[in-house]
Amino acid sequence: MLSREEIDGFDHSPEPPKPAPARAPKVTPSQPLAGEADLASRKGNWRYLAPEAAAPQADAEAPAAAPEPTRATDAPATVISARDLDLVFQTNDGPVHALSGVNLEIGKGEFVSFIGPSGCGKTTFLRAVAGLEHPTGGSLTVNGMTPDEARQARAYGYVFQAAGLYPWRTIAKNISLPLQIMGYSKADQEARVARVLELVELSGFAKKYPWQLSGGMQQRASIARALSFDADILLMDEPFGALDEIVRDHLNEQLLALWKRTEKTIGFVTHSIPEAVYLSTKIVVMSPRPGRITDVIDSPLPLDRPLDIRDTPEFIEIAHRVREGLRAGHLDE
Amino acid sequence: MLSREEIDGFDHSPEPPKPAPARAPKVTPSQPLAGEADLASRKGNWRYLAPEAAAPQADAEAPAAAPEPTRATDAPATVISARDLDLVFQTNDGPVHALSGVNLEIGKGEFVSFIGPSGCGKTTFLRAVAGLEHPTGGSLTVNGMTPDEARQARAYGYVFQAAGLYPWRTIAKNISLPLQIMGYSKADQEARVARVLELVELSGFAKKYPWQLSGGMQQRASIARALSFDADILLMDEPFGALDEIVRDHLNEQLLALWKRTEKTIGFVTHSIPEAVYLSTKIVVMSPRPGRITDVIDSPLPLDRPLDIRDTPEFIEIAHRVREGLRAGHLDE
Amino acid sequence: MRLILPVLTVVAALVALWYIAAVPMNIKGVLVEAERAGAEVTPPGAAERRDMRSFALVAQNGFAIPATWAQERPRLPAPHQVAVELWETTVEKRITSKRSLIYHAWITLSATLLGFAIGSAAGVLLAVGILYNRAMDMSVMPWAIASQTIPILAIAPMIIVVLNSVGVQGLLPKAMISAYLSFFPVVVGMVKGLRSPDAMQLDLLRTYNASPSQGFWLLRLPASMPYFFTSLKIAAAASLVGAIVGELPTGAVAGLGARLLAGSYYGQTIQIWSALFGAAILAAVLVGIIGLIQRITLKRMGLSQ
Amino acid sequence: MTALLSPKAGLWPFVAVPLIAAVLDWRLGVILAIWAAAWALNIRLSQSASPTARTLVPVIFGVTILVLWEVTVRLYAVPGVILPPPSVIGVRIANSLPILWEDFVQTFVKGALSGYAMGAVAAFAVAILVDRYDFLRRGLLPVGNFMAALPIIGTAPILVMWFGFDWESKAAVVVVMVFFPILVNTVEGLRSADRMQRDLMETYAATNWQSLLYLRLPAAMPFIFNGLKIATTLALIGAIVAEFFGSPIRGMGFRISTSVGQLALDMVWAQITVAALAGSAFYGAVALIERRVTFWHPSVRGR
Amino acid sequence: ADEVKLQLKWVTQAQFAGYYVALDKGFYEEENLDVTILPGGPDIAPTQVLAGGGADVTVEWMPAALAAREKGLPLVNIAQPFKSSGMMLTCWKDAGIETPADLSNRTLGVWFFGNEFPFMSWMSQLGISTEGKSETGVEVLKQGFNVDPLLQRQADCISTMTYNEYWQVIDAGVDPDELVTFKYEDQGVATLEDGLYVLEENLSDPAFEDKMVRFVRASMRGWKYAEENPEEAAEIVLDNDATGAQTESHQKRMMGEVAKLTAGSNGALDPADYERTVATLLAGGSDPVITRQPEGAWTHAITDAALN
Ligand SMILES: Nc1ncnc2c1ncn2[C@@H]1O[C@H](COP(=O)(O)OP(=O)(O)OP(=O)(O)O)[C@@H](O)[C@H]1O
Ligand SMILES: Nc1ncnc2c1ncn2[C@@H]1O[C@H](COP(=O)(O)OP(=O)(O)OP(=O)(O)O)[C@@H](O)[C@H]1O
Ligand SMILES: Cc1ncc(C[n+]2csc(CCO)c2C)c(N)n1
Ligand SMILES: [Mg+2]
Ligand SMILES: [Mg+2]
Repeated sequence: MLSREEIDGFDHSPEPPKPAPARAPKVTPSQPLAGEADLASRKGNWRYLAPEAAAPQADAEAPAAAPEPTRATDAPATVISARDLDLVFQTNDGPVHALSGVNLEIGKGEFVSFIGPSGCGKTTFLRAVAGLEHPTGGSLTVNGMTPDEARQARAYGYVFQAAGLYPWRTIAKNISLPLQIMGYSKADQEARVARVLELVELSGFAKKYPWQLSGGMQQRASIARALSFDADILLMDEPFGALDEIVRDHLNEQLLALWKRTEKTIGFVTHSIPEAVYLSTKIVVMSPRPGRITDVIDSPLPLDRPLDIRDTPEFIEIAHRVREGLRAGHLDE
Repeated sequence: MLSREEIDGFDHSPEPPKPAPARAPKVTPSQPLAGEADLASRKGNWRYLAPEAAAPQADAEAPAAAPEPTRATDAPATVISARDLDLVFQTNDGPVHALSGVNLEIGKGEFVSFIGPSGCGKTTFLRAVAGLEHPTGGSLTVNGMTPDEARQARAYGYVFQAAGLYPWRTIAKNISLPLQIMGYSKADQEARVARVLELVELSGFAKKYPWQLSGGMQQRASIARALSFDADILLMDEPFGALDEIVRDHLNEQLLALWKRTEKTIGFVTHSIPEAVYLSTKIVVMSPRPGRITDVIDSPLPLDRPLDIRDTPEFIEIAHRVREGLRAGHLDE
Repeated sequence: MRLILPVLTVVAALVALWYIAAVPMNIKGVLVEAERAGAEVTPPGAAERRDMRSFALVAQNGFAIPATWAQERPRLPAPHQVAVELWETTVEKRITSKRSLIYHAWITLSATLLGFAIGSAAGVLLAVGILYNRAMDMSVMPWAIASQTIPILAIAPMIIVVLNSVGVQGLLPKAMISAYLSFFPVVVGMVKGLRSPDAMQLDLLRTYNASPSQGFWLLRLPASMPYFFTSLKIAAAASLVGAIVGELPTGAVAGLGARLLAGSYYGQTIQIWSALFGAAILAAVLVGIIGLIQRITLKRMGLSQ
Repeated sequence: MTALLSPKAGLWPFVAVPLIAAVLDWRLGVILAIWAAAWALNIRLSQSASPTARTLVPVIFGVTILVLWEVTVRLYAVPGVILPPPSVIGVRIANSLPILWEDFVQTFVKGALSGYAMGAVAAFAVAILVDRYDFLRRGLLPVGNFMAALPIIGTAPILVMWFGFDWESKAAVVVVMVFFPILVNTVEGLRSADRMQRDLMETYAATNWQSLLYLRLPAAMPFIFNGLKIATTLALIGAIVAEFFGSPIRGMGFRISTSVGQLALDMVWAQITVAALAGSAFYGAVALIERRVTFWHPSVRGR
Repeated sequence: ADEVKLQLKWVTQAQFAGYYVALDKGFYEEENLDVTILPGGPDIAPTQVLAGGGADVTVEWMPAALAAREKGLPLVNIAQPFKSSGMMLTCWKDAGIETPADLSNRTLGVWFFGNEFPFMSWMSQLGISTEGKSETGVEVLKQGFNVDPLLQRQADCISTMTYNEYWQVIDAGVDPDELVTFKYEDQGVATLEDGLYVLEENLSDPAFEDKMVRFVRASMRGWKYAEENPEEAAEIVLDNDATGAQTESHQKRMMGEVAKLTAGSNGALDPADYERTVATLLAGGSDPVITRQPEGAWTHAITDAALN
């Protein structure tokens, strides 16, 4: 499918890439880990970290204590800020406490994953951020505005769990939908559609209808749709839930490359622990009834993450911590 | 949720457990691995195998060469046998070669997982075994009969990807559906329903309707339905696809315990590599266009498998091999 | 072929059944005629036979069977009689002739089309109103259902008279009755269709901060198209019935309805049946045309796979 | 269009339109003012989601229509032989209960209900056959579709000729009218069970009857009731219309046509009122049973 | 030219030949009238059309007109081209019916829609109940538009007109000897048919009155022409039939029969006939068609002006 080089090929798109002043410098790989190329070449013949080496990072709540700087920890400007957030749904069976006392700060350029059992409020939180649900308590600001104001300022690209393409529009038309609504010029629309289509490797499919594409391709088109306009915040609700592992790996790689290239802040809901760990600078573990945050893990992983990083002990260590957090949430029930 | 002891508590059900003459003796845990209780108690402080120790098993195609005997390799009686199986669907767009030259033997009491990219024919193969699709070439026998005859002899319990409960029946009524159809007495029906409900931990929900249960509970009910009558062969098509990781882990554990207790032969489709490795005695890797088997991996893992086994190098080694097989299949496209 | 064979089989079976049914249906009339013509009939005397079962009469008077398929005014005309009448009144008459079924069909069709246009437009507008106005949503539907329980044939003359008294005459009154019958399926279908986008599709537009009218034109309207065409098909058939009903109280001057009535008035069953089949064919053609437009539109929209 | 209908549009059109109309014709002004007042009230009410508002809003709508009717007839002095006001119709209903009841029994109970029951049973039986034999389905449904397009105005006199003047012929007309909608919906419903649900039956090697009883019939219920609901209004209309083509001297259709000839328009409207009430009640009753039977369907259980 | 809209009681047929002849022969045109003839049918109540302003003048039977007058719609008879009634009851002889007394315990087909009044009066004069079959009662059917109920023997007798339905029975192959007929004229219960009626309030308008004078004059010319040239009149009717359902032989015969009914009238209403009709209708026993003596239900003003 898509190689990293090809994604970088995005650079020769009409718009010159913006400088990234708030960006952390490229970090060196984590100490005890072999260089990525090295590791990749030694398939099936790996060394594992001694558990001791990973241990200190497991509790690394204070990012400064981490052995190497990661982007998320560079004290970036706050984009999303939730304080004592409460959200109660009134239903026939009585109130449902979907979110309770949620406190979270998300900085500019962070990649934050939300993980937790079904019904813990992940979707609800993302929707509240996007101004699609209205909190019943606490405060929530996005770029210093209310979520609704931010929505009117078109700050979000939202990717839903299912692709949600309109079946009566071609792929290109689907992608230009937000542009059309926001009143972009015809020429601008076309240029942008072409660019994001290339980005998600669907250039040949512009004229096809959604049902003529496989599930994975549809999902990529829906991501392209969210990218077509310049929203600073990308909210993705289990975008890869329906895909098989290999395709998923691919899209994970691509998403990471995209995030590194652009300066977007990403909120990402997933059920998969490896996916959360692989992608994020920050992992938010949630627990249901009432929905609340039980753990926030800042990832010590470097920004450059080949897929094989998932076999490293740091990775496994973080995954373990996430799993424990999840299990604790389940035991509560 | 359910501890292993509770599952063993199943033994005090009305039916005494049958003796298992064809069964392999309980094996001792793999050499370099710490005892399971030991490992479980040492959370977050594990030792890893040196890669060298795992290496010889990676290519262990000849089961006899494996360091310890596993159940699947004890040359059990063949239950399912496919020879040069072909299955072509005629569609509007021309023929689709869903299965091509498939050769596979599944012995009594084996737990066989099928893994492969979307559209590679996993479901089709399972359906063919169950007599729901009819091969267009080659031969397929189940217990020496044709799949259709085996179906008439009620040899199968089939669990579909979605729970597929009938919404107009309560959970108990859903589970008794096969019993009703097969003409079990009312009393027998009730006893069996109560037993399997207990097994999947849904005893309190007998009178509820499916839509009043969460997705995970529905899935458990559908497994209970497949277990309610004494089919020797259990075919499961991505039964846990829709569940979150923790619930999935739990059900995996339970399924394994159940399989060990009963003498069933299980065919299991999954998209998750860890799940396939964790559960199976044999992993079948498939590849699409046309659907075929690219690799059959006999698992060297012991029969006793705590969840933590997934962090062992043998496990990771097998997972790696499966992933490579999958990736190769994807590259073919 | 997959479709034609079963249809032909069923049609053949129905035609055979029809011929068989015509025998007992017409036997009494045939025997009366035969008796008047001097044939020997058992039992003699129409009054005698009046309360006898038809099958018994057929059994006792086997010779009369062919005549049951050739009566001038049968209770149930034989299929070939209807076919011949259809042929004669369509192909063999100039279409401007008052005896041409095509002439009458055209008159009915013009009222049908006008009524269909008015009814569908009203239906769509009501559906949009119900969609965007809660008060309309809550008040219109129950009364729309009640409106369809009113026997239209009963109020048709009054509608004609009332419209007449305010100076509306000609095609329009018939079209109004036709519209009355056709708006309902369109309202029901369009409300369903306009509400068919799921929460996710709607939320997507909210994240773009799309205006309500953008939501309508870009999402709801296209999403409603399959429902729209389905209800149009029902509405077309209803419009035709409405136009025929509307022809009765407008003087039954011309049109398929007048044809049915005149046939009925003079006991000309063959003429009734041919008008009936004419109407059914017209309905089939209308529905077929809409189906064609549906296929083309949905294909161009990419909605048919 | 959408902007005008939204509650945020403000109330100025509700004042302005009647005022402008009043300048042209004061009677029109009065009528529009009543309408505007009632509609504004309804818009207010509809903003609350309480169950009382849910029932109140359509009631106010209906009452408003009746008031407007009364006022229009009186203000414009419409002759009673053209359109009687609701008050006169109400008096007629109160004074003619025995006749209305007799006609109701003749037309609704004997004609419509019995025809409805027979038509539904026949449609089920054929649907089960059609569902069993695909050949029949492909052959019968298109032909049936064509037959269903035969207008009752034409078939009713024929059926009256065949089945006599009493309720039997009315029931026959009703059978013909309701048969096809129920058949089509039932056939569709019997095929609505999804593939997985059917495959489940296969894996149990269930017989055709078992799969019908345990799967296809329950799964078909929402569709069957859809057909049954459509058929309720058709049944009543069919029974009434059939009486126009010959009847004994009782029945709603008979009374309507006879009363029109006698210019007894109050009786005509009394009968129409009974028809609308009976039709709506019939529809409501079937809808109620539907809620009971298909309690499990998302459209009933909500979500 | 002045516009006049004439609403007929029934479909285009020789029963209304006079009007079609007047139209076709230009008699209306000569009176400077632009006449539109609106055919009727089973679903049209001419009185209601008149009330709704859909027509200026209508052809109606007097019982229906008087009943409408009692209902508050003041119709006035301005001319009476039909002298005698064509209504009768046609029965099967083999059913054993010979006299009106034999009717009880039989099934009779009757036209409703405002045409049932003469029958109801007759039955109440005979003392026969219409509530159902019994020794003193008959079973009444609302008969449809055609003679099928008789032919199919669903009824022992049906209502027929001398000029129309009776011949349809004969055309169906029935021998006149097989039938017994009871003419209302012979039974002394005849009521006036096919008069011209207008709304009373319009008559106070001299312009309208003048229009009607010319209309009646031209119409009567038409009727007399039709009586003298029945063949041609029937042709004219056929030309005007838009349904294309009428047959030549039937219309010619109908014209012949209708001529017998119009023969005795110059257009002016004979007050004696009127009195007889009112008496018949008032004699309806417990449920008379009209309950009191009508006032001003007819006028000679128009015919006086038209015919002199
Ligand atoms: N519109 C709503 N009305 C009422 N309750 C709701 C609504 N949306 C969500 N809920 C409830 O709020 C809780 C949180 O739901 P949410 O969808 O956020 O969970 P989630 O973490 O996204 O779960 P999943 O992993 O299954 O998607 C659940 O109990 C859910 O039933
Ligand atoms: N009934 C059918 N008619 C035509 N083609 C079919 C049918 N069922 C499956 N196929 C095709 O056969 C191929 C194999 O399908 P199958 O469902 O077995 O795949 P799978 O491995 O189960 O995929 P997934 O992981 O997506 O469930 C696919 O290309 C599919 O499109
Ligand atoms: C439904 C219906 N049936 C009978 C008549 C009676 N009628 C009035 S004039 C006329 C002409 C005679 O040939 C006839 C039959 C009617 N008006 N409507
Ligand atoms: Mg969610
Ligand atoms: Mg599958």
